[in-house]
Amino acid sequence: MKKKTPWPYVFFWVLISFLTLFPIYWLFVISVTPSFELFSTPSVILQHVDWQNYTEVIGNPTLRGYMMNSLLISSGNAILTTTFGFFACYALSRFNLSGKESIFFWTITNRMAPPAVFLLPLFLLLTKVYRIEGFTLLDTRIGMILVYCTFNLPFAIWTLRPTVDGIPKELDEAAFVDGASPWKVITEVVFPLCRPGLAVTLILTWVFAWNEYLLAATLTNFNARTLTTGLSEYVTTTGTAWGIMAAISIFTLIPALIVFSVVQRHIVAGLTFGAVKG
Amino acid sequence: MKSNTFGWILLAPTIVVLFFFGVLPFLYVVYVSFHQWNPFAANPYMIYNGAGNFRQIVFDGAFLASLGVTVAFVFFAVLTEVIVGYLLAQAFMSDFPGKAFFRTIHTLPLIIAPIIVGSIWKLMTTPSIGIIPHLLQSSVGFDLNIGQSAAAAFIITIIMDVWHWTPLVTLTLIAALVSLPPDPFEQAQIDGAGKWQIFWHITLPMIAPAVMATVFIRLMDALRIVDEVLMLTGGGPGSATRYIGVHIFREVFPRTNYGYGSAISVVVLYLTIVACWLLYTGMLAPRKPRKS
Amino acid sequence: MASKMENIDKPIDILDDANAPPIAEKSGFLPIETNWFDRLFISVVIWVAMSLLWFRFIEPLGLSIWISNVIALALAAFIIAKG
Amino acid sequence: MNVRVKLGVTVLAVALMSGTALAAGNDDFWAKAAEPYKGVVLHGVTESTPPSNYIKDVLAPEFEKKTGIKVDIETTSWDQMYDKAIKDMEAGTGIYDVVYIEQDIIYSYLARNFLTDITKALKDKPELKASTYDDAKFTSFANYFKQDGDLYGVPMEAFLKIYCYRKDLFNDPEIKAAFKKQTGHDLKPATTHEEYTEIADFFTKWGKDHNLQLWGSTAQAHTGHPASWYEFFESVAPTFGVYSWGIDASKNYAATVEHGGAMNSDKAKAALKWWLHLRDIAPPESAQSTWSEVATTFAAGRAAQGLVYGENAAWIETDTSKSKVTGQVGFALPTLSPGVMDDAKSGKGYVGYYDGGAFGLPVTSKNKEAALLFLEYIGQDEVQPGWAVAAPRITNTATFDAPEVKDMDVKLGGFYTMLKDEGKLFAGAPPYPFHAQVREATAPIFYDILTGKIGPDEGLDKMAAKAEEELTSLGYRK
Repeated sequence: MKKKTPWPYVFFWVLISFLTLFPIYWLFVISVTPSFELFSTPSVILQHVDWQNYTEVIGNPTLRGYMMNSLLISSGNAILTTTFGFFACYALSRFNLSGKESIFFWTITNRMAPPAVFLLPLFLLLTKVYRIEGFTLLDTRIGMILVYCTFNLPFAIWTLRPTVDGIPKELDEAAFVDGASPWKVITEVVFPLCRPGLAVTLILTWVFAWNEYLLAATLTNFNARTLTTGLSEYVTTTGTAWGIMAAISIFTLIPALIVFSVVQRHIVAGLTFGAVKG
Repeated sequence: MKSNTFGWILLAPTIVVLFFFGVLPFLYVVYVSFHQWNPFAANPYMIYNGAGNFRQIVFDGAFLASLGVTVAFVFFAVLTEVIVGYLLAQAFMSDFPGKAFFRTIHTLPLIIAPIIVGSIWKLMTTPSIGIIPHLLQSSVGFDLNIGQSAAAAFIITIIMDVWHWTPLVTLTLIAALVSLPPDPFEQAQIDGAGKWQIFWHITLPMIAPAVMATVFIRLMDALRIVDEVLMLTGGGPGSATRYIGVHIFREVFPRTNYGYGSAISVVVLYLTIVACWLLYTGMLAPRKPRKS
Repeated sequence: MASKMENIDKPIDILDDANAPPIAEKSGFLPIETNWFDRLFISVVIWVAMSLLWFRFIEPLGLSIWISNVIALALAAFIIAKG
Repeated sequence: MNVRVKLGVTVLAVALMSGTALAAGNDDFWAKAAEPYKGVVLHGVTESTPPSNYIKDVLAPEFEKKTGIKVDIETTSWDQMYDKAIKDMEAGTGIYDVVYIEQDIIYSYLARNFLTDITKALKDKPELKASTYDDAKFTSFANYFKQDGDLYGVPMEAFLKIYCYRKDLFNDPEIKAAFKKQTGHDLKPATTHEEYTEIADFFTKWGKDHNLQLWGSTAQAHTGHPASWYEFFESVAPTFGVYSWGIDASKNYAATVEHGGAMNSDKAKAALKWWLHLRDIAPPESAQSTWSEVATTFAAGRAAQGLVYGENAAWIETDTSKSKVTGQVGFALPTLSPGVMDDAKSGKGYVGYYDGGAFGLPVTSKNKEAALLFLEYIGQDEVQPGWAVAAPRITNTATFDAPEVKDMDVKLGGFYTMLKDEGKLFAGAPPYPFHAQVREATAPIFYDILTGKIGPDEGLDKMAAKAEEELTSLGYRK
């Protein structure tokens, strides 16, 4: 495109970044301010910093447990949905399955359900139907991983389909001709080529699972509670502990931020991948 | 060479999981929607009610009003997100120092949980003590009160949603723009086409599928928005931001109106599916012959 | 990401090879090409829409919902057969 | 929060010292009675308020040490707590052995037979009865959890929603003089609604004139959260003589004046207009305030007086990490219309909301015996004083006389004395099994009144009609 001096762009982006970052900055301000000072004339500049909320959050073993659950559930769910989604997309792309467009659309509709009303049936299914003797899926990590599939699997399929479609079919055909098994074709030919797309899917499904609140709040009690449900403990009739909530939020940002910056490069690459092929 | 059986095997995990965690709950909701059921009514058990709930829904002013504000919310939020997202994606097309850094910053809102987004915006917009009303008051003398002004609350929820989700749109559109072949643009420039003409006749048609796909995902997610709004306004002032997700939440959680709430959900899901299906077949499917 | 639909048409072109066995698709009166499942889906959509509108506007006039159901069923039969 | 932890620790020490001394002879009982249930894990759900956190952090570990029964308490938000307990009991899954019952939901639970009759259960199993537990020791608040004389919940917190005012402002000579000059009488805590309004108007104007962040009254007037509905029907309307939300259970649950109810009576309309005026002169955040924001507003020194939930009144008065007005809060009875005090004394009416909760035992529980032991444990007199200091709440009559509670009472400016002496004038929510349902049905209209979309008179008429409609469709109103 046109060669111009880059500085207007930099200026523009500094401005946009300011707008993007301001609420996050404000989250930080909340986390280091006593609540009664939040209820006074606000000031953009931080007056003084009080780390008490952070020390409390760090010193709280329950929250560490929640953090662990969040990490395991969202990672497990991201891997599961991406894998299943990848298989499904491959099947939709390479096989002539009857009604596959209908199946494709039908899988997507799973994401459209308003969550509040599905909590009751999910609760009943998890406690009464999907059980082996005394073991039920309620309040287990595996249960949450499976439940999150309802909104993440459609997303994974929606995202991965163009990527898989974008891998030239000739490549697998050639492999078949060489006598490779279908399984080998998937894992050794198609999979490596899809890697950027898979990375994007992995990361976004991870983020969706990491951020989910309503389902986790209802379907976990003690063992599988996630950080977002931990937050709700601080909204009470005797006062909302904004500071603690904000401090926890800052903590929830950290793992997400690390994961995001590491794969940032892949995201755009992954998104771009399929399109470039076309 | 390869059998369809293998294809079905690959699809099976998806179908099984979605059947047990998506379809079965849905069927249960449909079943409940034909019943009158409130565990704290004089008769706390499920009473078969035929289509009674649906008869009630079509005259239910609160529900229809909620549907109306939801549609308005989704329309403005998604429209703004797509426009802003496109402009930002376009701005990422040039090379400039620190591009990757800015891109990372721009994606940050995505990774904040909706419930936290709601909390932040609540504290930023609380009348008189939030930073936004304060700045507006001291700079232009405008009194922003999302507890009193329906319009203000509505707009703030849209701004919040735009802040939260535009990065997703930007990312997808960057991908689309990067993949555009250079030839048509060069040709057009040689022909002396203006910027606007190039956008309208070349860029837009080429990125249209990407835009539609983004709209599709945003539409689905915006229609079921709950956490943020519940935290920010609780659906108020009045019913100004009582979007359908919030409405259903209030109907089935505190009011324990399971039967009627299920019926509303079924209608909402129906409308969502139809809207998305029309969008999908209308915009995407005709571009290729359908096979099955 | 979502936007991947941008190239959904292109890759499909790749699919358009000899491998795809030609499935007999009759073209009905619907503006898009459909299989029986699509037509069933369309019928259900129409049936629900009709019922809801009927509840709102026609039932208060005294006409039973069964009339709507019969019409919808007839329509469905027609769509599935001829769509 | 931090103070809670600190308090928790000191209190733990106190509780261990006094508690162990008092209950030393009793340890044998707990160990013996719990013998068959050793290793059982009890699950409880509650809201994460200071009293609940004290159970979680102090009482449950103590209990485990003595009995070998582990108690896991899940703390969550108000909405979630109800939803989870109800889903569990409704579906009969038996996840929870102990559920928090707020005073206003107990009737719904009783109507569904969700709860175990604790009195009867202990009678049937005398080997589980602790000599230190006696349900006669509870304050009159326990009556809300009784049906036919049997107890269904062990009270664990109880508060009054009271009139708080700023002693520093009310005693400021300059302000006093200005008030006298403007109104012609002395500035003192109000006893009538007119006085209250006068003071509120004065302070809002004073704040404006002196460019202070100060207003004359609080208002819990959120336009999208039931907190505003509660403030009006539980704390404002009764002081005007409209009791039990204006719904008359004896007249086929009538709400409209036409059918014999009082929800849209002239008194209710007067109350609403009085309150709306206060809302208008309250700090602007009131339109977004639930109970917790009202407390924070008051703690931030932004209001000269207001109705504040008792559970917050205590930390506002004592906790310097959360409040700017510690030591400056005066407590008084809510302002009343003529005749209301007589009604309250005769038991016909009440002057405000007696809020609180208890721990109940769901019938679906799979560990009823162990849960009973735990409920007895938290109901004993011995554990109360430490608990009352850590999380100001009193449920046993003996607690008032404990030395540490008396000290605390002085620090709280006589809050406990008030609870003890005036508690009987307050009342909990009316005994309706349709609590949340009627609230949710009418709340949207109430929010419309608050935003001015509909007038107060017309709005109350609509609400009363809507309440009757909801009661009819629920099947209570025939």
